[in-house]
Amino acid sequence: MSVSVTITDGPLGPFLPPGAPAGAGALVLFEGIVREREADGPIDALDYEAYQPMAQRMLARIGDDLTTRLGLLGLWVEHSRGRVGVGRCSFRLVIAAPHRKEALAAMDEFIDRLKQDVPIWKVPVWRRATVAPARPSDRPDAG
Amino acid sequence: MSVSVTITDGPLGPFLPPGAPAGAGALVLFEGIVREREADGPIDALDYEAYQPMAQRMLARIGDDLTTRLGLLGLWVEHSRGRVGVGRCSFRLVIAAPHRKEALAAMDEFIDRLKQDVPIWKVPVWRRATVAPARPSDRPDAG
Amino acid sequence: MSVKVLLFGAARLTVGREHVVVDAGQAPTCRAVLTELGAAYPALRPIAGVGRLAVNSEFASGDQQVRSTDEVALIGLVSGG
Amino acid sequence: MSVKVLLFGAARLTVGREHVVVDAGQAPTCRAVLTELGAAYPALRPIAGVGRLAVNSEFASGDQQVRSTDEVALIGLVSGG
Repeated sequence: MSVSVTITDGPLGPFLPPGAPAGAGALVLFEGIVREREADGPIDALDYEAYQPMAQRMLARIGDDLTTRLGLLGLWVEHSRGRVGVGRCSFRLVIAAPHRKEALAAMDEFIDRLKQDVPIWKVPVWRRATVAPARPSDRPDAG
Repeated sequence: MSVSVTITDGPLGPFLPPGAPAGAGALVLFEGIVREREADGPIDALDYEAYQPMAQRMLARIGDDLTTRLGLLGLWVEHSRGRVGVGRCSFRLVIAAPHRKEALAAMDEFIDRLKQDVPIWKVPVWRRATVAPARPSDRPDAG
Repeated sequence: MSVKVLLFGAARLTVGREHVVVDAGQAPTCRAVLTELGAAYPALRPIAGVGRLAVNSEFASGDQQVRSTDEVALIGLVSGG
Repeated sequence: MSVKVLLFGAARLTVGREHVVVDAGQAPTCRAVLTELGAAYPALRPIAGVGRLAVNSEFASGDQQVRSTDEVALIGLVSGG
């Protein structure tokens, strides 16, 4: 049983599969990817602010709690801090467990608790306004 | 939107992350790993039999159905055929979707339907009996 | 009509063969094939009792008629994953 | 007593500062600090209204007293993931 928590500056690197611990029958992975829209409009990136060391400690506490309660065999979590562009990964959770059922339950509960209790905030970087196309009447050849 | 189905001889190779499709906010992965016990005792491996091409077709049909119904952006599934040793991966499902909710719902339903309707069977390869230790009375120096 | 039925998994292990041939009468339905399978191979009764045949790689209802050119497989309970 | 309150996310953006200092009276509780935050910075009221302060990196109840050596942060609603 192991719980690993990493806060990384910028987007997360590629997933490096942990070796499946002895007794594992299920390995699940979740990656959160920055989408090109937030509620209020298109964005270029998200800036993540983390209140440290509380964020790290809360992530570890949730991981420890789920590991003990559900009998997980390994839990690895990574979260970005700072700017993460559209299409890049900002959050990754990997869980190994004896069976699918507890692995998926743990994943669902972990993400719910992350979004409820872990002091990390995203701040949208709104998409830079593209230069408005010139109106026809502005064109030299439009008169 | 893409659905990819692969039946592989022997254990699956390492996970090669697909590029997240445009618009994806969540990428989830499930790996099934052969455990060292089946209900009736310890095993060395599982032999998977697949009725082809029905197995491949059913996997693709489930993937297509979920993709359409839940608006998935990509679904990749791999399943082993033949012998897979303890600790090795026999099944992998990767789903990309706009949000976590539909990605996890699709993963859960896909695996339920796999276990219900896809003509693939596992046959345990029971652990070879280890040589029983000699009884003390058999030892030359025990008399 | 003789019907060749493909076996897999526990069914194949139980019978020790990759297929069996049963005579399920004239123009048999899938239901008749399953019944005859259980009669000819009592060890297959629990699996045949699940009631799932595939005909030409599609699940077939009990009423579906089996033709002599069809590929028939006993599916029973599967256990992939 | 002056209490320095760290700000993050929308709270930081709204006020344009990484922390603010409020005077919440003698031996203030967390509840008093939140009330004073909303009074001094009306733009923070929706966030302070969520009622979550962290004291020394742990969530604190409304009744918890804030000491002059404590590190206090306004958590409000988080949005990681």
